[in-house]
Amino acid sequence: MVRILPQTKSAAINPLKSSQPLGAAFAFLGINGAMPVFHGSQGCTSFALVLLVRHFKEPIPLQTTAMDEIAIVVGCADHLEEAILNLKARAKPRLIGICTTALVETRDEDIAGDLATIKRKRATELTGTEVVLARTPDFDGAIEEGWSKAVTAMIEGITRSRTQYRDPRKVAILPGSNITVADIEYLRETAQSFGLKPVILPDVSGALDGTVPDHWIPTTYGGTKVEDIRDLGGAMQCIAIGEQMRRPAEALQRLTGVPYVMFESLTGLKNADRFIWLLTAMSREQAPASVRRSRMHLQDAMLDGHFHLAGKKIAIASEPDQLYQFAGFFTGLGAEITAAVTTTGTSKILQVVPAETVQVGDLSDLERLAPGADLLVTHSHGRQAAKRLDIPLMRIGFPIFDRLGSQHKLTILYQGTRDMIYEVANIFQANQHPPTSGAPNPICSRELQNDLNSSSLARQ
Amino acid sequence: MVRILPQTKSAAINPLKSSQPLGAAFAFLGINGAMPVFHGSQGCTSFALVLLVRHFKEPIPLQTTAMDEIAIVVGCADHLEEAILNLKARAKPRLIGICTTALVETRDEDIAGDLATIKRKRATELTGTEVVLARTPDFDGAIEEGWSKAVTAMIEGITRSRTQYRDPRKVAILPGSNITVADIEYLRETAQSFGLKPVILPDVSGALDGTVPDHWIPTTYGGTKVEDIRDLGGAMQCIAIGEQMRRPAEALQRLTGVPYVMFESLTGLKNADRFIWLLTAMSREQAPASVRRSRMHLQDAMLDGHFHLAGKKIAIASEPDQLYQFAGFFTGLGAEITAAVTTTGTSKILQVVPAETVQVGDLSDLERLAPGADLLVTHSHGRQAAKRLDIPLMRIGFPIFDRLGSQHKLTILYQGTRDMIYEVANIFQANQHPPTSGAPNPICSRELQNDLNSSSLARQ
Amino acid sequence: MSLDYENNSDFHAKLIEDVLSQYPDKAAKRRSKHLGVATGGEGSSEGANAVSECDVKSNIKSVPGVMTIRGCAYAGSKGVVWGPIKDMVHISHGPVGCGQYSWSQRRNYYVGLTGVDTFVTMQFTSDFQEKDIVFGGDKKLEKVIDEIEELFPLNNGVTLQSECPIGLIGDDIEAVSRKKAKEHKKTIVPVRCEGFRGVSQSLGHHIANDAIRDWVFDKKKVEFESGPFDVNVIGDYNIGGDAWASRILLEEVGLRVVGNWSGDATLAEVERAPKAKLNLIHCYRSMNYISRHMEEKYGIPWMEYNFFGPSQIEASLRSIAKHFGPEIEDRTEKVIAKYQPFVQAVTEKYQPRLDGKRVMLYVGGLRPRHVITAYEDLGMEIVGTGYEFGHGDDYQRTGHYVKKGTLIYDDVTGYELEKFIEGIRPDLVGSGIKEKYPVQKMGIPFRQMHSWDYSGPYHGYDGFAIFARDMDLAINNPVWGLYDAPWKKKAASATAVAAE
Amino acid sequence: MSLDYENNSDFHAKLIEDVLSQYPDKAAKRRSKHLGVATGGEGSSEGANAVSECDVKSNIKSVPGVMTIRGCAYAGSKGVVWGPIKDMVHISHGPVGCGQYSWSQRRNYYVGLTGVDTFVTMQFTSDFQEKDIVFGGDKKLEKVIDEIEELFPLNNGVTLQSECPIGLIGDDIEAVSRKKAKEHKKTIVPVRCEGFRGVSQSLGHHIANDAIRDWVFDKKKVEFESGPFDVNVIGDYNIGGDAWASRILLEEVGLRVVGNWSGDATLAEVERAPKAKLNLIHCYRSMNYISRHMEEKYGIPWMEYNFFGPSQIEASLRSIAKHFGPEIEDRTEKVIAKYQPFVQAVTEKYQPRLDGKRVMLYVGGLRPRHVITAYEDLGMEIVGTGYEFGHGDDYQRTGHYVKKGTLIYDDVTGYELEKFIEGIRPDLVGSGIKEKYPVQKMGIPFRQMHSWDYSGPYHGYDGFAIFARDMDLAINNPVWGLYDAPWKKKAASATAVAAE
Repeated sequence: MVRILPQTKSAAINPLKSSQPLGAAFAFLGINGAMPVFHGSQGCTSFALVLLVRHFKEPIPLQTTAMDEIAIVVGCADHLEEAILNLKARAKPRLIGICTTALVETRDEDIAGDLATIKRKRATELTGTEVVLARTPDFDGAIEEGWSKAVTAMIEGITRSRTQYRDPRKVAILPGSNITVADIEYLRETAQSFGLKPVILPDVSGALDGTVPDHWIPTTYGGTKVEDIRDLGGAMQCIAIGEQMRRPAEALQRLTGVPYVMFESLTGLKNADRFIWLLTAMSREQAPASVRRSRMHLQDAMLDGHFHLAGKKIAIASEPDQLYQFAGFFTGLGAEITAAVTTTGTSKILQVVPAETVQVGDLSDLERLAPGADLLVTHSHGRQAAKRLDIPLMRIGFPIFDRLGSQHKLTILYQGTRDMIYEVANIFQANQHPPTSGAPNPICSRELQNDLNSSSLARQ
Repeated sequence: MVRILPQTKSAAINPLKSSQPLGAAFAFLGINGAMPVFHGSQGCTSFALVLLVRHFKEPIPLQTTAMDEIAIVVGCADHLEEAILNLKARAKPRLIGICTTALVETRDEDIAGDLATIKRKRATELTGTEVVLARTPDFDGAIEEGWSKAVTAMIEGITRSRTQYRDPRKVAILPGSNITVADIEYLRETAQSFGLKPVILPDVSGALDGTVPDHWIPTTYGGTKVEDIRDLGGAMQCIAIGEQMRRPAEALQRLTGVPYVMFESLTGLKNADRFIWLLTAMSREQAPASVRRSRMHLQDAMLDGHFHLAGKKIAIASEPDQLYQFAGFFTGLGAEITAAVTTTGTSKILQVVPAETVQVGDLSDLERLAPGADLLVTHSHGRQAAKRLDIPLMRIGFPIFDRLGSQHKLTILYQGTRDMIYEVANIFQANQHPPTSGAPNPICSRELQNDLNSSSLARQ
Repeated sequence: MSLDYENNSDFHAKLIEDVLSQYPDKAAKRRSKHLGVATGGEGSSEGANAVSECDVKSNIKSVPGVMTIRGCAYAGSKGVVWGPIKDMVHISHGPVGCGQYSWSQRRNYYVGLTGVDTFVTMQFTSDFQEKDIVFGGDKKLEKVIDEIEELFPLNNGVTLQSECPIGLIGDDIEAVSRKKAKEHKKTIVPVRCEGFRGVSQSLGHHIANDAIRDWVFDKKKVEFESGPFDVNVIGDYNIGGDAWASRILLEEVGLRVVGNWSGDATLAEVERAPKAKLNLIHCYRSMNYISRHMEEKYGIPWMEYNFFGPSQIEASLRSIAKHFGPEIEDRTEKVIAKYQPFVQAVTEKYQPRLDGKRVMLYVGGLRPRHVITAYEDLGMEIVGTGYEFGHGDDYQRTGHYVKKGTLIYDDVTGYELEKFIEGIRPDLVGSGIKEKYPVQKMGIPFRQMHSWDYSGPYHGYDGFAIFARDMDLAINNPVWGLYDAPWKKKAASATAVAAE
Repeated sequence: MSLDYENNSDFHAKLIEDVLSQYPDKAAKRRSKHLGVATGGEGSSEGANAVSECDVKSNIKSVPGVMTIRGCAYAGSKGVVWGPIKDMVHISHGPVGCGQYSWSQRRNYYVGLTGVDTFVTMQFTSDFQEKDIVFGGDKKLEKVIDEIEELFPLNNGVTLQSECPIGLIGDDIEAVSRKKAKEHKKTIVPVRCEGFRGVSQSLGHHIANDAIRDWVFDKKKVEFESGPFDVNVIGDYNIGGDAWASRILLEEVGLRVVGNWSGDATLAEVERAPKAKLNLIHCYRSMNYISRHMEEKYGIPWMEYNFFGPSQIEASLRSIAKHFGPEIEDRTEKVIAKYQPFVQAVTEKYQPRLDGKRVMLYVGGLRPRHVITAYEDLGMEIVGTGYEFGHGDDYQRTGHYVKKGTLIYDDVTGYELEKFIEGIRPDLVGSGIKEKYPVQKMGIPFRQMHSWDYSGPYHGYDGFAIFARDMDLAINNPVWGLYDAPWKKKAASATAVAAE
């Protein structure tokens, strides 16, 4: 049973987490014709925008209510209204997604009330544009929570609640924030290959995939359509991917009665099998040849790769769902999680992370716990710890600003698991420590000695 | 205009090339139900087999005529016959591909005559099995030549020569040896997405792709069917990929009248565009959405990646077609080929390699020419030079035994070019040299000084 | 080596008109003040106000739902002025967001053992949670300072970079600073740079400057033996090693750089600054306040200089040398002469590849004007430039640099900038990461002029060579020639089959 | 610590029968001689011939179109015996194929500056072209030797590893060797190891041994002061550092290892070998010839030893010590005692995870027998074993190791081995890279027992710990539990929808 260790310091030193509103904005970026708006001072928006741009290497539409000292004295509602109207007039978005920041949440105003008033008062001007509010102060949660709240807000704010015709081939898929553009596309193709009609919410594979539009588009392009969010109740089944998506899946079920299945992770043979089995059952179709072949490819990659991963010591720092996803991937190939650090201790998924302990903390905790590991796994800010510890780094999560193509990496189902096995096995192959003439194999010996002396003997 | 420099030494030190019969065997591995046979002593087979296994990480069917001292005295024909009959009886292959080695070619026997005799004498026993001969002594050529000869031998030995009905949707694709399993699959899918029926010869995406058959199969499984080779004359068009494939394409044209188009390379936007344009023209279909989207992805990768590749100095050692393919890829993104080494000086493609000189030679030549480069590009045996020179190595070609998944790397058309841009850009990002306080930027300055002092000023 | 050219004023005026025509009247009126066309100050005649005709307004509030390119006061203090001081720990005080967003955005290089005596690329935050907002964060702040003192005993001080909530919840960070400074015998500097203050990062610079004045100067006895040729380099943040390149050059002419604010700087360098003989200001915008203060209080004169490109390097070196008299002037001439062949080689190599290429700039700080001549030294022409957060005095200074007809835009929106670029289709855009991807997707070469795209330095003679190479690599990359999809072309007739 | 178990003789006999039934009569008869079931020699009683009943024939010609697993004489000389001698350049003499195939296949570790004074992981070939075949290659060979002398002046000699064509074209490489040796004052050794000689790599070992005798021994004056406890380690190629692990152990008991043939060896170590007091033979198969010669000519006794696993380490150390008398014996007991806790800790950790696991081996050299006890020391059982290129004396030696009923297979084909594995479904197969992928695809854990899969060393006490860990990692990896595809399962009823 994993022990969740609370934060050890008051300070965060080299923080692991990013702010909650960024997670909400990220989710809104997965909606077609959307404009995420930070309700706060203009600096946050500018900063968050830069970080999103550095990660995705794409133009990112993100706006601000530009709160200033006067607004802080007299209240936020005017700035919110002005921002919404200006955006509507100029960009004509289908969706405006408001993400509150610490600034406005600190004032403790009735933002939901203000927004309701604005929507009532400006109903005519706002025709054709949904405005959705996610309460995401920076002083709570991280990306997962912001993403989850934004999706929940969209379902609660847009999806029609009345019962409707259920299309037996339509399936609602709610992926967590720990999913790449390539993952989304692969999910869609896989479901379609069974003859199913997937509606993926949010779908970041549109605007963030590196297409090159031929004219200036102020909002997102591509992604889930607002109408599809409205009609989610017509799905036969909802699939939630990641514990963070339980909340929106439950909201959908509450509103429309569409039942949901949870996948804590889609990575690894077992999880992929379960997913394929579900598609088989829903579609009453056999798995197509390409899926079967992918499974064989994964099996083969497991055979070729397990040898390189077996017994390796992995130190991961990531948000809870991604931590679970990757820890499961590694242990599924015989590696061991010797350090696990996460952002918040509240997610239920932490209870089943295959590690002895999960430390709530920051990258300085990772650096403290990682010595002796064979691989660090975290976002780009782990690179300095990796260098200091002389341990290779596998970049996952957000932000990844010093590598290209992170959004085009597949991490789920058969092919994604295969690709990751290759990636990791190749990292290990590139970082082998051959024995020396002085000691038989200093690496092995030292580690064996440690093993033999430590309580890990009793562990297994 | 590129200057081709002849070998500088009598010895080969850290040879770049592999033997010709291995190239022929590799081609035969792309035929369904095939059994390549080395006609020579059993040791070569065993060695070559191990190298193929280490590269593909797959079981490899490869057999031997097990020439011994006595056979060398009395002649090779008996061993050849015995091998063919034993193989036929036990493995029932659809194709036996004989690759001669230096041993039997040194004896200068009439091997073709012997084989004709065996086939005549044993016609009944050999029903249902094609036996094809590729003359591939180790003392000539390298993998490309062996591959090319084996494909030519198959066309000349199996393809029906009489004119036949031309299927307007059928296209014969002859890929060179510098193509991966993933490339083949992508080629096929792309052609199919235009409604075309591609016949790919050889097709290594079957037996060498890492599938896991559920029972013991002594020969290859998957790959081009012998019947499809027989019916190649029914294609409307042949597409040869790589200069090495001109010979088999011409053989096909001579036999059947099927015209061919040469693609020297399918890597890079321009080459991919030309290929897609050809499919469009042949199929009279528009490029499907997925192809258009891939092109946009590539454009975006070029935008994101050119910055990292621009001005980089690349040292490549590879066989001619692959050298051209990769040199074109790199210079197409603004990098410069500062060292190019190849296996044989005879290929016409060398004339258009975008480099000042191409050195015929070995990896010791690469090591001599590479200092100052930002990247080495060659097979796994370049790893020691890379370490000595402290220059990162990108592994291409054969053999790659110290990394997984090399066969599942895509290198052609839009997506393959994109993947390679990411790979290379990430290598450069992982190997940056920040400036120091002592000198502004020793790397840049030194290289600028070199540039400024050298004749490269006049070059551009 | 000034280049002679003129931009098309009428065309640029028309572009502005077109852009404004898309706005509602009120917004158009507001925005029209930020856009203009240069009248042409004819080189560097003192006082000429080249942009006066267009009357560009600047340093004005952004509009909700319209602007996003500017930063905030926190960005100006933490991200620019204080962040690069390497031996201090800079706490992003408040929730995790701001610090995480800005972490490692600027490549302020430094020498030191990170995590031991140096902390620039680390990120510290008090990571406010809801309870800290509700009950106040002073107690937590004390604990954070204590933890840092324990974990990083070699730190030479701490700064508190206030995030938005701090200004709302009534925390007394000044009191905490005084208390803990006394307790740990360290410099602790509270900076009231909450993001809602001011209209951009610019006020953050000012606040940060004031914090140096109020919390660092004259607080300790400074043991420092000053010399006749001591200078401070002020407002060089050592992006990509720029400050190092500048220092090398200044030392070559015989000066002693006793402080570099604040790239690769120590607290001691800040403390001893008042003992220098001259302040050399690189980024006027972010550091003019403290320079004026030093002039007033300690009588240290200041002058601006520009080390981008040989023309400006020579001019700057000569005017700096003039300040110190014949000895330095002699050495300066020798240094300039020494680098002549190098400059010539660079120019000879790159000018043929860059001549006549047209450039649009949009950057912060001093660069919208300072880099202009470096481009011109390579034969390139500046067709448009603008500041993210410039003030009137920035635009006045810009007049000395820009040619007649140059398009000027202040705090430009993504929409406006894109329209201008589309209209002008320059050969190169030099701006920031936010602009990079949209511009490139338009098929136009781009270089980051905030952070030199992982390259640099661009200062000094060596930097000029790197600058020239980088511009060449961007503009002359083959990817720009490859943009039409085959399904967009007419089918060629080779196989006599109609495509499409 | 010998494990007590018996394998199922009847079942294994039936397996052999099934396999043979698929062959034509003639082939079945030939192959039947290579397959058998052990009678069980009951431990290590001298002379017991445990495999006599099954009468396994070995060292017999392979059949065209049937066998491919064996190597050739060139492999035995270049790949095994000569290749690891680090300060000589070994020229693969002939076309490029052989040398390129075998390059870096064996992980013969060494200390030295590769390309300067050490050449093991480099690959040299005279790269014959057609004209060399037609006109002869002696002239080219001379040039190659001259080039090497020029490029690598610190080489201590050259060997010529003949590839097939050399034996056919009538080149006089011996004459070239003599001429060039004289000219360069270096040892040059021609080895007639053409691949068509013999039935496997085994003859290559013999030829290579003879070349040492004829071209190295007694050719130079050897300056070497020998001592009373000098031993040569013969036939340890330092795969994964094995020879280093052995040397450490031998030195701990008080011996001096004056030569290690040929892992990490210099030519000098080979030259001075005749001055040692005892030859310790690890790989009997590849080095017994030269050991017997040294015994005959120089009177140096030889003995085999086995450093795989604690039981054999102890037995071997004690019998080696016995040779040198009480002083060494005393030290040996102390060494054994010293490592007891370590052995116990390893066993306690791994035995519970490996107990009763059944292993099949198929390897070359000495390993089909030598590693058996190491497995048994961990509670594992050997159900089958065989040699790629063993001789009768190898199989006799094997009898001392295997238990009754163990399946024995000589020069087994892929088909036979696969059938045996399918029938037995052991928990682990230990064999070579060629077998690795088919076995793994059957869902059976695998370790390479030629090259330790990039791991090692496996010799000595430390090596035992690594060995135990590796076997555990292979057998207990979670991937083996995940093999059924969901479309092969009956649909579960959870959603009451029929799958398939």
